[in-house]
Formats: sequence, structure tokens, C-alpha cells
Amino acid sequence: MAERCAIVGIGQTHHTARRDDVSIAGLVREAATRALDDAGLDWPDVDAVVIGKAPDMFEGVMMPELYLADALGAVGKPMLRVHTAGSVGGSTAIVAASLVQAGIHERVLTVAFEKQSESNAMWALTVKTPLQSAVVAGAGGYFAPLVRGYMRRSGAPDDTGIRVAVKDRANALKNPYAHIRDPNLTFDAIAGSPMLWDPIRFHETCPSSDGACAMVLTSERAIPKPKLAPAWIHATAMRSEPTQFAGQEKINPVSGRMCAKDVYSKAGIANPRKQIDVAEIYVPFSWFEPMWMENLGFAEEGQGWKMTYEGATALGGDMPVNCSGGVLSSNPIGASGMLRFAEAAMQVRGQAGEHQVDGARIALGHAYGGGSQFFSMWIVGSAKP
Amino acid sequence: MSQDVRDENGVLTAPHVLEYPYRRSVGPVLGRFFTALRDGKLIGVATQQGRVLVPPAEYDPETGAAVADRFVDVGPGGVVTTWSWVPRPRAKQPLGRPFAWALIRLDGADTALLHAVDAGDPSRMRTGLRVVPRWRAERVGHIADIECFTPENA
Amino acid sequence: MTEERKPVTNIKTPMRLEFRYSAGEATSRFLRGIGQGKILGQRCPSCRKVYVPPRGSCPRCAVPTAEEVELSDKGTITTFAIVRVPSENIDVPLPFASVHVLLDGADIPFFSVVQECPVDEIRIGMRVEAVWVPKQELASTLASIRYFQPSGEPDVPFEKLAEHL
Amino acid sequence: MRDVAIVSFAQAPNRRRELRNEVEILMPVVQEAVARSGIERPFDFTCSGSSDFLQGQPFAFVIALDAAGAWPPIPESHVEMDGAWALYEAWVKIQSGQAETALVYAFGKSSPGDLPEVLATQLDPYVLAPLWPDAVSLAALQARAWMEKTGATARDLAAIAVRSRRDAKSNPNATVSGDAEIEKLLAAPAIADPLRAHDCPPVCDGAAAIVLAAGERARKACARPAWIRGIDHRIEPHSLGARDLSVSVSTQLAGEKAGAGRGAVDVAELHAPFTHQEAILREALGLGEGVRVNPSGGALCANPMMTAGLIRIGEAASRIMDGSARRAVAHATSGPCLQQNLVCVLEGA
Repeated sequence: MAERCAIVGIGQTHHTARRDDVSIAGLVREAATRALDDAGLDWPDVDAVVIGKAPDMFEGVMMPELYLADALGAVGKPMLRVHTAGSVGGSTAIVAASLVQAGIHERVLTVAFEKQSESNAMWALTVKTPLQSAVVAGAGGYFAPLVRGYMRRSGAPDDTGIRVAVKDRANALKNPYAHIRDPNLTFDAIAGSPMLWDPIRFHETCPSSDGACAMVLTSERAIPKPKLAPAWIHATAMRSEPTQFAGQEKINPVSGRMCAKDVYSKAGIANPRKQIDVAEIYVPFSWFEPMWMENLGFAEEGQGWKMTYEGATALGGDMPVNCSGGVLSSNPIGASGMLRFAEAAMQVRGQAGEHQVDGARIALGHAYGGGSQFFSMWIVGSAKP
Repeated sequence: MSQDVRDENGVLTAPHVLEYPYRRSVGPVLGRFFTALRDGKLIGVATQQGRVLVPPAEYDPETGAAVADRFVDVGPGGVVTTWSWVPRPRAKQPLGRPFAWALIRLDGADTALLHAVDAGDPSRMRTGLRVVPRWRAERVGHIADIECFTPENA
Repeated sequence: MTEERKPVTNIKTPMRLEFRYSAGEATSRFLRGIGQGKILGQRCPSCRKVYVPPRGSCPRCAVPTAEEVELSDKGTITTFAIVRVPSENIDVPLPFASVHVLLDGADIPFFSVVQECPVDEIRIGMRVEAVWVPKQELASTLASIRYFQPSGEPDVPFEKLAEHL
Repeated sequence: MRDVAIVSFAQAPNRRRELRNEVEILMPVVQEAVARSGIERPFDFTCSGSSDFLQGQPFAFVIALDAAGAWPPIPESHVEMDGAWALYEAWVKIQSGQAETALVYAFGKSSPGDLPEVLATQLDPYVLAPLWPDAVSLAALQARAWMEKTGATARDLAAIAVRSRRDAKSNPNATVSGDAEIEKLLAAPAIADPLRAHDCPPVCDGAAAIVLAAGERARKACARPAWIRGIDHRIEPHSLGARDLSVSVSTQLAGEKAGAGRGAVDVAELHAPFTHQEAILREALGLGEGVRVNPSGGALCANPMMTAGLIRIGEAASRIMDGSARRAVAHATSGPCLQQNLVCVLEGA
């Protein structure tokens, strides 16, 4: 019964440590305007707005969608605000897609952003709880033990994470919007960067960025005069599990495996490594690439690191991952998931410029959040589903 | 170490403070407004239809379009369009003594600005009252560069 | 004068909000136990797993938990990170080991720090024990456990810990 | 559109100070709603509404998931809004054909902070929030604008409070209830002239849960499902000085889109935390004198933030499910002075 949903416009800001030239509204608006321009649409054409971002403490504005209604042309329209922690950019896009698939709206603008420079990422993510003793140092401090567990369990060579970072930073040089565009980030430079949360080095870590991403989604009948063929949504899926419970598989979460299985089955994908041409996945710390390769079913458990090692995940490999440079190269937290979804769509539209995978027809967008417990994914294709 | 831990019916409670010195980049439109405030002036921005928004908005709330790059001097006087009275001000609010919050349509503006009015007593407030800004001597480019408004005839 | 004319591009808007945090019933019972030098977990009536610190429920079974279980203050490191970068929330001297400790008798790891041990000796499977503040300073806060330190017992083999990762 | 109905509703007692944690408050509420629906877990979709800022802790909603029954993992989402919008997202998911059943919940703990001050952080961070206008004072600006336009008096407002408190006597979850005398209420000083204490909601904590089901699943779950015949929400400009505060155009628009006026309304549950807002909303929805408004006592008697809107939908649905109403309108609001509004039309058949 669901309507087909097409991605007809994609926009993003140049991601950077501090966008000092714009307000929060200006930042969000920039991505949204680019998405509308890409679609060949104007503000009055939009039926509804779905916006997502990570904790409101980043900007110190509670429910900022209220203040952003004017900037997003939402006045007189429905406006929804999604927050599913780090996966929010992905789940926001999925809510927007649902509005079209349900036949409720024809043209939906979806936006995600973070202006992290207004405060401090580590503070905003780990506000101290009274009567507890703070022992986890931000997201890096939370995820580093999981990386160590993965290293121990898989026996992956110690330099796997460095290789992921080398690849993603090289890819970022081909992406004009990426935050970290530094040709000097060689293997030695990354290997020699200081350990922050051992085993995670400085250059194996995502930056803290200001940035936004936006997409225009439409029904089949509402596709505007195409400047560029749309990307089609073949399937979406979300899964969540509790933060901490007995028997939880933190390194290879069941929620992520179920989510992948669900999205593949809906998209008719039996062999993801063969059938998916390119993947944009949420890798805030380099070691999460091999971990997610296993979680997503691209590799057997314990074997994900080999894909990095053998170059399979490189731009010219058989399973290119994060050709945009990924979260490792740009991380406006609330937007990071939507950027993965948008980059996947850009690939199947042939819109990715220098980081384009030749002939990409099917792409995976992936985001995760919380303590590896919230997952959102979509499969997009150049052909109608 | 948490001070002032209490046991309330078997449940422990403790003070919790959320504090951060946010620093906000304001962008070109609000930047003009704050720069004018620092210089002791009030300005609005024109929409593409010619309505004058004060405080300036970056985008026309009616249409979603960007505002025109045309700034207009407004005020300094204006008219109260509605108001409420604060008998016990909170510490962060503009005045330490009872005052009014008011929406003030400055002369030359089509929308109203929210600010405090130092009227002394609620009996001196009314819709339609003309008010003027009381500027701070030390201005930095902030909405609080106007300490408050006061009745024009005072 | 030129300084005066520079356009305003930023504003400062400090925020300070004061709250009275409430720990909730289960956490309060746990913290009062800590104040007596005891670590109290809660057992799920359905899956029988023991949670620490307890939050009053088993998220796996989505049922409330009531049965209290006193746990050992000794345990095994299931994984860890060595923190070498300052964090404004944490006042432990750098570098320090941020560890997941599986307390004896518990079914989920407990997050803490290890001191009194060179960080390069910390390993998965290492046995550790809690170091408490002096008895007269015990209070209903997790700060009553200062840190964990090696207990000197033999390591637990990795295979026995794998299900806790 | 598919036939989708509310088949059960549960809420926590709305206390002025709830000392339990969010999971301890939510879990019995979720369990009650699930048990009443007779639908076995897992639900095809789960969605919640809350705001981290209320209690000053990021990711409160992450912990709250412990109460939902998220193992094995579930398809789940969260809006940083009132739970009424979580219900909307769940309804959309069912409409898209991706779900037949959904669990919706919301929670809010406002008591740990100074709520009217915390809500100042909802405002434009450049020209409004730095002045720290409290939410009650802003509502008072709207009250005066409405009173001066309509000629309504403080007595008219007090009458709304008296009726609400009387109705709340039969609502065991209400924070405030009783037989109040207009003269006594009016004798109290204004707390934000023109508003007196009785014109304002109590600050309280709460939680609520609703189960949705489509078609046959709903009929099986409930003798008289409350069918959602229309649901829509709209937003207005943020700046108070750019709006006519004496009317609610977004409520009117959402009401039209949801079809509120397409039949006689027996009961309306309006999310009006302040007395004058009930009058503004009545007018926006075209509710005549014959419509029973807020038989639960409404938000004036219990206004747990992020939850009170979902409770309005649950209370309206309850009147359908118990057979006392055939057609009901529920409303939820968000933002300063009714900036954003949702309208849900429910019918018994």
C-alpha cells in the first residue's frame, strides 16, 4: 500500500569546526536551500518539514525547531522534531519518507544539523549526574573499551584502525564539503598521533563540526522536472535496544544485525556484499568500520578487518565504504546520520563528484546512536523499487 | 562531592546544575541589529513585501523567503501592544524590582519586540502606552544593551 | 575608535539552570548501601540476572526488579580504555584506566576506574577489588568507591568473559 | 487512509514532585496500557515523546527505553516534543503500511527545575532567551491581548478554572481538583497580571502510554476502539510580536485539516495550560456551548510537560472507549503561547 518515495534534492553545508558567519538558522537554512535548489523547488512547494538533531544542550536551545520554524518556511505547515541520539539524522529522514509513503504529503523537506561550536561536545554529551562518579570520558571514553574488546576478540592487526583513517581522510580530499581535508594525514601521521582514549588515537577520531544536511523527498507523482534523476527509497528500517542489560552484545549489537536483516529483506537483497555497490556508514572512530562490516553482514564475525586490510572498502574496492570521508572527516552530530543517508542517495544519482563510485546503482545509508543501541538504515537505488 | 544530599521519603536528592557559557555567532542580519544596539540605535529589516521586522528576522515568517538586504532605522520610541506584570522578578531577568514584560511596536516597525518596561507600578501600564529605551552606558552588542524601556512621559 | 566600529558577529548567552536531582527509588537503595560499604544489585524475577547499579527494572524482560543481592566488591575487568585526554567532568589524574568490571555475582559490568597500577599492566581478565574511602567518610554516593585496584588473584581466561562484551 | 484506532490508554498519577526515576514512573504505565490492549509484544512500532532539558540531563529518553520492552530489539523512534506528536509519528507509520500496532508513550519531569525559567530556553536564543522571560509571563501577554480584544474579564477566566477543578474531582490522576469559589479565586493577587494562580497550570511530573492498532487488530483489541478520523498539526511564527496572540490560526488550520467540524462534537480535550487558552482554542476549533470541554479537568489541573498533550488524546479516546461519547476532538500544544498545535478527531464508529 505504500507510495514510492523519491529523493529529488540534496544539500549540505561545508562542515567545519566553527561556522562563525551564520546563526543556527542560517546554518540550517543553507543546507535546506541547497536541497531545494537541487530539486528545483521553492519554499511554498514544501508540504511539511521534519527536523532532527542530537541533544539540545549542544546549542543550549530547548526544542530549537520552535525557533527554526520561520527559517525553514514551516509556518502554517506541519513540523516534526526527531531525536534518536546519534542515529537521529537517519531516523529523521525515515520519518520524512514515511510521510510520503503513507500518502499524507507529496513533498517533504527533511533537515538535520548541529552547531557544536556553540558549546563543547564532550560536555554536552556527558553532563555529570549527581551522586554518581564520572568515569566515562565522553563518547571516546565510552566506545574505546568496545574497540578494545573487538580487537581482542577478532585478533585484528593493531593498525587496522589507522588504515581506515588513512582511507577515509584520503576520500575526504575528494569531497569539497568535508571538514578534515588534510593531505598530510598519512599512515605515519595517524599512527604517530597521540592516544586519546587508548586504543583510539587522535586521528582515528571524528572531529567536532558545525554543519547541516537536508533532503527533499517526494511521491512519484510529485517529482519535479528533473534536473537530475531521483534516488528511490527501496527500504528503510530502524531498531533499538536498551542501553545496558545482561547478555548484551555490545561489540556486535543484535539491534544492528536485525536492522540490517530487515532493510535487506525489504529491499530484496540476499547478498549485501555483492548487491550493494557502495555504503555510507556511521564510523565515528575508525575501528567501527570493521565492527560494522560484521554487524551489517558484509563479513563474517571476526573477519571485518580483512575488508579494510584487503582494500575492499576503498573507493576502488569491491565494497566501497564512506567515499565521502565519512563521520571521521565531518561530524556535526545531529546531521551525521542524515549525511550518510544523503551521500548514499548522491551515489546512486551519480551526484558524488570526485568521490563517485562508477555505476553505483544500489547504496546503503547507515546511522547508529546511544551506546550502540539505536540503528537506522536505508537502501536507495537508481531504479524504481 | 555533592553537597546538600537529602533523603526525601527514602529517595536521595541532590543539587544538579546545568551551566555553560554559550557563545553564539549571529549571522549578517542579527549582526547588523546587535551592532546597531551597541551603537545606541534601533533598526529593523524589510521583508521583500516591505514589512519592517523588529527585532529583525533572517527570514520572513509569513513566506519563508529571505528578508531583503534593507535595514531601516526605527524607534527609539514605540507603543505597548500587550503587557504582563512581574511582581517578583527572577534573578536572571532584566530588572531587580517589579516590572512589566511588554510587546513593543517601535515607531516604523510592523512587528513588536519583547522587552522589559520599568513602570514602577502596574497602574502605570496600559496597552497603547508609549515607551522609550533606557540604554546601558556600557554596550556590547546584546539585547540587554537596552536595560529596559520606560514610559515616554516619565 | 576603529575597535568601536567593528561589526558584532558573536554574542555571549551564558546559561545556568539549577535542578534538584532525584535518584529514584532503586538507585537510592543502592546508594544507601554504598554508604554502608555494601554493593547491592537487584535480581530480575524473570531472567534471574543481577543488575548493578540497579535501576529498578530489567530492561531485557521489561519488568520491575525488587530482590536485592549483596555483591562482592571484587570483580574482573572485561574491557577498558586508557584515558589520556582531559575531560572537564573527571578529576582523576591522567592517564587513568576506565574499566568495565564484572563484579562477582553480577551479570552486567560496572563502570569504574583503576588506580594503583601502571596503566600498561591493565588487561582484560585482570582481577580487581574496590578501594573505599575510610569508613567514617562513607556516604551515599558512588564517590565512596574511590577506584579499583589489582587484587593479585590470577586472571580470568578471556573465553569466560566473552559473553560480557 | 487506513482505519487506525486507540485501543488503550494509561497514565501515571500527576504528582507535583515525583521522586521515582523515569523508568520507575513509566514501566507500570506502559504495562497497564499494554495489558488493557490485550495485544502481545512486540509492537510493530514504538514511539515516545520527551525533552531532555526539563530535568537538565541529556539522553533521558535513552534510559526511558528500559520501560518500553525493547528486547528483542524493536523498531522505535522518539520525538523531542509532546507525546501527541509521537502518536502522530506512529499513526504515520501505520498509515504507510509498515505497522499494524504501535506503542506510544511520553514522560516529563518538570519538578527538578524552575519550569517557567527552563522554558525560557525554548525561545529565540538571540533576542528572547537572553532576557529570560518566564513562560507564565509570556502566557500573560497573550491573556491580555485576548481579553482586551474580546472584552472578557478575570471573572470569565476564573469560571474556566472553577469548572476545570470541579471536573477534575472525578479524575484520580489530577494534581489539582475541588470546589473552588470564584470570589475567593479572584481575591488572590495576580502572579503575572492579568493571570492569577488559578489561571495557570500546576507544575507536575507524569507519564502516559497509548496503544494504537489498525483495522481488525483494533476491533479485536477493544470493544469500542477510538478511531482516528483525522489528525493534523501546524506551526506558527516563533516571534510573539509577529503573531496575533488573541487567536490560534495553527489550531484552526489543523482542526480544518483533521476535519474537526465535519460532525457534532460530544467532548473536546484541549491542551490549554492557561485559562484564556481554552477560550482561544474553543474559538479556533469552532466548538459551541454544547461541547463538553475538558471533562478530565484538563491541563489546568494536571500539566506534565511533554505528556499533557498525549493525555488529552488518551482522555478523549477514553470517552469513546467507555461509550460516553461518539465523537471527540483532542488537542495538544507546544511552544510559547500556543505556537504549535495538533488536533486529533476520534470517533466510536
